[in-house]
Formats: sequence, structure tokens, C-alpha cells
Amino acid sequence: MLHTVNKSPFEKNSLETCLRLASAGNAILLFEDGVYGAVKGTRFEPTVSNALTNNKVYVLVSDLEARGMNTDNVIDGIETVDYAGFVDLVADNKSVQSWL
Amino acid sequence: MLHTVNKSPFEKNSLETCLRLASAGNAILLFEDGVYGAVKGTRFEPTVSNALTNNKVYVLVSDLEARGMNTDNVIDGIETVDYAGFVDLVADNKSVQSWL
Amino acid sequence: MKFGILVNEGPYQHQASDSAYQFTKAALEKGHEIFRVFFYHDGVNNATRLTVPPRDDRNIVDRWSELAKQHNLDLVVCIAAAQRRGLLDENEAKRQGKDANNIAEGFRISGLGQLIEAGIQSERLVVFGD
Amino acid sequence: MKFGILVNEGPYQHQASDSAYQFTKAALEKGHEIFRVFFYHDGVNNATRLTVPPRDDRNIVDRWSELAKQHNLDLVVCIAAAQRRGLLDENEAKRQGKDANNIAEGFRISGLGQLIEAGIQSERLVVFGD
Amino acid sequence: MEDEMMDEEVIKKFLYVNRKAPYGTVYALESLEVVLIGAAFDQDVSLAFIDDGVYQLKKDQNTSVDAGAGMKNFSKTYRALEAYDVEKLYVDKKSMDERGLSVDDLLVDVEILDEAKMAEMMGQQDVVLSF
Amino acid sequence: MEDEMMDEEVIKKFLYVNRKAPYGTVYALESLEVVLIGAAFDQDVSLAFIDDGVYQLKKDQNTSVDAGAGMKNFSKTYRALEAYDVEKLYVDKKSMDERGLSVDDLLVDVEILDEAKMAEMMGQQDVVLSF
Repeated sequence: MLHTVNKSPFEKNSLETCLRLASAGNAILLFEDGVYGAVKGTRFEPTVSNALTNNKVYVLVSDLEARGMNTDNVIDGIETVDYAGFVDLVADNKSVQSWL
Repeated sequence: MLHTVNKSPFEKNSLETCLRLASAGNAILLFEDGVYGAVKGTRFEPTVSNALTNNKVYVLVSDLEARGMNTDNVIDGIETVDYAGFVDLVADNKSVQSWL
Repeated sequence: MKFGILVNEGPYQHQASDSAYQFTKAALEKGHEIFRVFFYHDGVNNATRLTVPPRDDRNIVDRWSELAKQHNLDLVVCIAAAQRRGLLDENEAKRQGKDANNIAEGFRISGLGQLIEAGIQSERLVVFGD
Repeated sequence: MKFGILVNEGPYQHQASDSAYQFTKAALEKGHEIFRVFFYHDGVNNATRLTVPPRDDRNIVDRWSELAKQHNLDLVVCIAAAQRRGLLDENEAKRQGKDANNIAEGFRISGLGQLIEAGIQSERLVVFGD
Repeated sequence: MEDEMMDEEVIKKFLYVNRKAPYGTVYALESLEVVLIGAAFDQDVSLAFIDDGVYQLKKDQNTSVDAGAGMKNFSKTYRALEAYDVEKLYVDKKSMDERGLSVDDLLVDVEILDEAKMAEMMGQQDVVLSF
Repeated sequence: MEDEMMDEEVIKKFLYVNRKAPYGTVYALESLEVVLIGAAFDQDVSLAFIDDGVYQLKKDQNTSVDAGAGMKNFSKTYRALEAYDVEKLYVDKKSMDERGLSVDDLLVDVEILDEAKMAEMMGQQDVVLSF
């Protein structure tokens, strides 16, 4: 199962609820304003790092770059993908849950 | 100065930031989904009750009723107003800050 | 007292337009003056005459048009925001080479300067948005 | 693989429509099939031909129309959501007694059943919204 | 799996995820409209109410087009879901607890799920529509 | 006060409050468009960046209509504000700290305010436009 989060964790509770209800082994993709959750040095880094022990976490690189960041700013263990990678994630998982 | 908050404190950080940046003596009006912040028994009751020591807090009664609650559900010390009361609050304060 | 109103969200999607309407009506009922209601962001979508809401629901666009008629309200739609979202009057449609227009009665399209002017001329400006 | 796409927000206001477009394009480039793109909530506003975005910005509506033309995409606008928000085709305008319509090329208006059908017929359904 | 998908008569598991409060935005109302239309398709339908979505089911919603907030009260429609054979309504326990809500506050019968059970139920779905 | 309001030549204190991230929604871009138009009116203008609004000022925003996210990069416009005599840019300290940002990460000069100073500045305003 793939979870997508497109909200900043600072603004909305979507990432928090996603992490709470994602099963171990589920994939999580952060995109749009959700990419801020993938960034090193923020208040949410410990939460997201902790999620990496149970879940693969991905971040959409074009949304990261639009917001002035790149792979170097991403928490260790989070994988960057482009839209082709986003498509693969959807294809490789049985269903998609968007945490709007 | 009047602050208005129209977001649920569970969903967004608007109320939290409003309470952090409102000066003592400022008035705060909760309306639309913001009315959930005025309700007794939620996780946010202590935060909002605490704000009452420095600020007058109001809640729009029609938005409360639309959502299945009424004056009985409101934290002690919060005053209910109708739209006429909302208008008075705007008139009585020098400026209005909407925490969207 | 003289109020200015800013509406930042479209009809039905968000309560902002409902709240702005109820506030405006209440202010008028209390004898206040509404200098202008300015529609910005998706708020410009409040000004389309092409909506057909369900019969058992409120008609948000008509409600604004009627209030404007009753109280001679100045309902101004931001031209830049309107162009992005497909809201045009007859003049704009001609100027842009579009074959239709969709603005409702009682609304006019103008520039962002009208919002600043509302801030300057009104004694209070109230923002309704998301 | 066969994908269905749901778009819940209007153009420019929210990135959802941009993301859905980029995803759809990437899926097509990888050889996947798009069963349908369904526009719901304010997403119906992606289907207006009356937008005039600034020249240095993307034209979201045209981009969808062109992608539909290139790949024979089925772009469906929810009729109930469209009626609330003032999005009409020629038939709907006639039926509702409206004097104008605003739908763009490549989009068609239909019922919510088309969304359910997209869920049933597609192997994956992806939701873009706010 | 591929073959099953091609079969027009397959019954899929549809989940509607509701995480937003009613009235502040249109999502709750328009989500319900999808559920009602979808009921005609004989799929296996579940509804989840999480975060502020649980407020959609709050009893005593009192609004009318002509008074107060001036909006249409659609809460009675949740009661009609049973007649459409939509009977699997799941509510997130933590969301209820944080809001001080109990099943007595809700206008329909629901099953309260803890995090593990909610996650499990979600994992069984074929199509997830989020609002 | 009443008389002052009636005077066409009064200079009012306008505050633009920016609390949303860029690109995810249009508010940052369209707020900036109001600031630019408003600059022609010779009012006393301040901008506050709070919560995710501080991300609007992040350096190195890299997007174009033809690649990546496919959106217009408007971040250079913040650098042009000085030419419009818009020079009072205030940033909330806690918002910066929570995001691990320092002034070196921002593309314009700003004044960082603690909560007391931000509250004081807000209290001095005549017109507050929130986005």
C-alpha cells in the first residue's frame, strides 16, 4: 500500500495521522507541501526518521527543488523520486491512500 | 485588536499561532471550523482555558449549532455571539487579524 | 462605521463566502456602511452567473447579487485573479478574444488597487478565507 | 497498467491539478493507460475555456486539453459539482436556461457514476486534492 | 489479479476516507454524494471517519438555508446510508478520544477501531477515495 | 480617528501576513501581487512571515513552467520589493527555529522578531491582510 502526503506537517495533521495509521512495510510518498516533512533539521525530523524503521519513505524531487531544497537537505534514508518514480510507486503497490 | 480563527485546532495550526502571537487584552473570535476550539472536553480545552486568563474569547453560535453543539458545550468563560455580535466585535476593535 | 470585506474562497467549496455574506448582511442591518466587497483568489468564482445549485440549497451567487441590489453594494472582482480562473465580463471577453462571458449581475471586474483603496477608505477591513 | 485519476481542486489555487497533470503525463510516457481523469469538487474549474493566465505562466486548462487530444484521454467533469460552481456545456446551458457555456475542448460533463466506474475499471486510482 | 481486473463483474473493496469537518468546507457533503451514487454499483463499500471527519457524524446538527449559518443541513443523509446497504462505518478511536466524543454523540451506529484494526482494514481495500 | 479616516491623504499602516508555503497553494504568489500594486499607494507597508510563510523566502527555489513541478518561479520578486520601497519584512523567530532555518537561508534581508515584538508590531497596524 502506498500513502501520499501533500501537506506540510507544520500546517496540517495529515503526516501525523498517516504515520499513525500506516502499516509496517507500507510505502509513503511526500510531495507538494508535504516535502517539508522530508527535510533535515526541522522539528519533525525525529518523527519522520523514526517512521523509517517501519516504512520506506520517498520524496518528490521536483517539489523539493521548487521549494529551494535538494537531495542534500533530505533526511538520511529517504529516497528521492521523480514523477516517473511516483508512477512506479503507484504501480508497485496494490492501492493508494491520499492523506489530503 | 480582534483575532479571528476559522480553522479546527485539530486540523491546522492557526489557533495555536494566534494564541502565541495575540497580545494580552486582545479579543479572539472562533467561527466556522474554528468553533471546535471553544468546546469542552477536547484535547485543546486546557490550551484555550489558559488563553482566557489573558484574552476574551468569543464563539459564533450559528457555526456552533450547525456542528451539533450549543452554549452548553462551550468552555466556561467563552462568550457566544451571533453575527450582530461579530459585527460589534469588529467595530469595537481597531483592527482585525484573520488567522486563516 | 465603514467596513471593507475581502472574500478569498469560491462558493460552496469553503464556508468563507457564506460567512462574508452573513457578516455583510448583519453589518448592514446594524446600520453600518459597506464600502466595498472585494473578491480575490478563488473568491472571484462567487461572481459567475452560470451556477445552478440544488433547489434545496442556498444560491450563493444570487444572494450576493440581491444584497448588492438592495443596498447598492460595490462588489468588485479582481481582474488578475479572474483571468487565471476564467471569470469574464463582456468587455474582458472581447478584449481577450473569448466567445462567452459569465459575470453575474451586480459584480464588476477591476484591479487590485480597489482592494488597497478599500483598506484605506474603510474604517475596518475583514478578511474571509481559507 | 490502467490508472484512474481524481482531481479535486481548481487550477492555480492549489497544486493538485498541476500534480495530477504531471503524474498523468509521466504515466503515459511510461506506457501506462489512463482509463479516465475525473474532476470533482472545485476540480471542475479546470474545465473552463475562459481562463487567460499571465503569459509567463503555464496554461493549466490548455495543458489538459492538449494532453487529452494527444492521448485520446477521457476527461470527465462531475455534473453535480459543476452545477454548483457554474461550469456548463452547450446542452447543460440549454437545459438550465443559461445564456452561455464555458467548457473547454476535450472535457465532457457526466455523472458521479463515472468516478465509481473509474474505480472499478482502473487497476489503480490516484486522488489529487487539498 | 490482472485477469480479475478485466472482469466487469468483479466486486471491489471501496473505502471512503473522511477526515474533514462538515460545513467549513464542502468535502463532507460531496463525499456523501459519491457514496450514495456509488451504492448503486454493488461494490463492497466501507466508510472511515478519522480526525475531524468524526465531527460529520455529530448528533444535533442544526442549520438551515434560511437561518443561522445559512447552509443546508445534510446530516440526516448519514442515517439513510443503511437503506443503501452502506453499513460498514468505521471510526478512529483516537480521533474520538481527543475530541471528547463517545458513540452516544454520533447519529449513526459505527464500529470504533483502534490504530492496528484501522490500518488492517485500510490495507484490505482496492480503491481508496479520500476527501 | 473618525476624521482621519475620512481624509483621502491619510497614511495607514498596512500589514500583509503570510503564513502559507509557496507553490502548494496560490496564496503566496497572489499576496505578492497585492503588495506590488499596493506599493503605488504610498501607505506604510509591512510584511510578516509566520509559520510556513517563512518558506516563501527560502533561497534557491528552482522551478519552471517547462520542467519539474511545471510552475512559475516567483521568488525573485521578493528581491524586487526594495525597489518598491517595501522594506519592512518581519519574520517570526519560532517559525524559523522549528524549521531549522537561519537568515542565511533567506533570499532577502529580514528582521527576525520574537513573539512579544511580533505581537507589538501587529498591534500597531490599521489594516491587516491575511493570506
